[in-house]
Amino acid sequence: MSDFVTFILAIISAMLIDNVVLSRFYGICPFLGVSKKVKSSLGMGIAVVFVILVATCVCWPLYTYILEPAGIPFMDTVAYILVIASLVQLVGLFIKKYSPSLYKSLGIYLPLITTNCAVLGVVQTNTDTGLRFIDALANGLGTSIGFLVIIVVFSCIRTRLESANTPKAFKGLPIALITAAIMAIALMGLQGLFAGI
Amino acid sequence: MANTKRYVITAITLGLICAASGALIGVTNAITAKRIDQNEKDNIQRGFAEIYGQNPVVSDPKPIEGKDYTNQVYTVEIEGVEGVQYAFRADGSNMYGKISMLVGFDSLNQFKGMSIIANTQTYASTLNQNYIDKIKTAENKSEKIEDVKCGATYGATLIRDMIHEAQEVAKQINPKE
Amino acid sequence: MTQTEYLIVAIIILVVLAVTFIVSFVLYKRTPKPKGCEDIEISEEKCAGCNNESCAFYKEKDSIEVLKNKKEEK
Amino acid sequence: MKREKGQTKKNFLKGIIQENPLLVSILGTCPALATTKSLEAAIGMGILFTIVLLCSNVLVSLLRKLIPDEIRTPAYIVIIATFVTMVKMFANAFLPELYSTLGVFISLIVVNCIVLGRAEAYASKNTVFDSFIDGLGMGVGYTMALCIMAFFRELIGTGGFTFGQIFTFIPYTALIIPGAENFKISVFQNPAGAFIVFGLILAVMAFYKNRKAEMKAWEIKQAKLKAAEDAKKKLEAQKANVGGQQ
Repeated sequence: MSDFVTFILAIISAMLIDNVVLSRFYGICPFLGVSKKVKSSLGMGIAVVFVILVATCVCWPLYTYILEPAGIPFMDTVAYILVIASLVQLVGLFIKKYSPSLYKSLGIYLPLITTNCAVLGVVQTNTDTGLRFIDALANGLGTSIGFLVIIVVFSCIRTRLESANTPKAFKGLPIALITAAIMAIALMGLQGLFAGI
Repeated sequence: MANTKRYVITAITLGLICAASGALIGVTNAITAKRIDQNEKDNIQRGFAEIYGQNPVVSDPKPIEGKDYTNQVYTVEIEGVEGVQYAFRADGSNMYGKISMLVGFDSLNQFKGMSIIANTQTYASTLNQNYIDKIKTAENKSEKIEDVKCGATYGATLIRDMIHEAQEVAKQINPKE
Repeated sequence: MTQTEYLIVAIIILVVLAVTFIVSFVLYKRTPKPKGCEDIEISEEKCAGCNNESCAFYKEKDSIEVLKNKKEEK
Repeated sequence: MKREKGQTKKNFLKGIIQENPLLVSILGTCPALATTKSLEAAIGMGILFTIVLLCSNVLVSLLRKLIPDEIRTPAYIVIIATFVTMVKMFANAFLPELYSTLGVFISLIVVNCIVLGRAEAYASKNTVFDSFIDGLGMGVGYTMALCIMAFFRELIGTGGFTFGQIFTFIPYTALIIPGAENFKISVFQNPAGAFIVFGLILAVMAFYKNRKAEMKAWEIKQAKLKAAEDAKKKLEAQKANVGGQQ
């Protein structure tokens, strides 16, 4: 099978079958916290896609070509969190200075991305599981797009849940979590999608 | 002037914090490194016991070069069994993660068993349930190895390829015919 | 390169990363907000439901409470 | 400074009940959903988390006068990352089963909102002892919340509990309710089950909170009614009095 096909398959499986939020549990905090309005969830999702992609491109070479030959692979978590945090600050700085319109829509979510498990989780698993660079990139791309899709879909459902007639105790987060469970069950049905290939 | 002093103090504090973190991590590494190595060795020993039944006498590994997956060879001797048996260490990775395993053969180069040392595949549990466990419990193991359709096909294919390669290497090292 | 040289390079890179982070953090904080965005942090709908104390805007959460109370009074 | 009596106890209990990080503030949800497949893994995660939280709280409050306000967050992140790396290495060396079960979630303690949040909101302003107690309370509260979730997930998902698989120093024991294996619902071991259990726990908490509020409102209403009745009686009595006089 050509590399291109595996790349696409890896993206799809990271995006849907093994969804970052619903089966790997990264980034639940923003998934629950920032999904009340479709617009804000879209902003958060796009910011996460960008940061994950760049962080993958920086962290993988950093680990493979520098930390590992130097004999200090255990410094990975420290290095990654420094990379991610400075990346977030630099992007924020750039947006704040040159693009007020972007700042208006993304500005509030940028500082939250540092403490978003999805970014560190993806970068860490990329090197923990010994992926090649192209696979790491596919994993990052698939994961982040999966996050974007799920958080937008979820926020659409949540806006409708607001007006739905739910029991009083379930109002707000509990019913949202049950909804997420049903979504997770739906995605479980996709497991083994590529079993025949 | 007061500003400069403040900056210097800030820089020194931060430098100290970084140095202290580095030192702490270094010390922890010195304490734990030996133990982690020992854990790894125990793991491999356990793997051999799993393949060959009782606790076998295993030689130190010798490196193998020029192969895709297979990278180390062990000679295994068991009390009461004639002939030298060979076992191989193989590491491979695909787009879902990496697999390290031991592949064991008996003295006639027949596939004896395998033991997974590390499996970081995303679908590790599916792979374990539907492929590895089936091989371990099957009567005719080599037939089960070929049956890779299990819901985690990529991982299963990787394991199959690793076993095939190890088989070839075993035939080269221990020619019987 | 020998391992020691690699180690030195790695440490230098780590220090550079730390410095980048700190400098960019301070710069981000010092850059004034662009025009028209002065009050984006204190919006009720965006932050409600998130109790993240480590969020850079958390300190301004109190002002959300103030806003809410004012609305209720009206 | 004089301390109020019972303040330490209050400080400790606050993290467990009133401000429980997982169940009340809804923070640190990622490991809460991912590591609660079995009770043992949940306890292990809780212990590692508590260690990191305690160490970072103590160190941050020790350094609170040295670290300038402006660069607080970067310094805290470096401190927390250091402790997480140390805990990770110790876990790898001495509890390898726990290390491989939790996997990447040990590293993810770095970005856990609770640790950074407590450092920012509490430890940077309070004494070392107070921060220690606060960290202990929060850690224990988080561990307890994890255990509650894992209790239901393992009980319903497998029909009982197994110990000794992760903490290998205790003997392997499987406490399976006889006959329960025919009635186990394995979806509770899957990701979906985690969401369901967490949602139901939150719903139960909201139910009790609502009921408490309703009871309070009812009491107030009763008190008001009673007051109104009293006033009415008084008025009638006055009227009667006035009538009698006439």
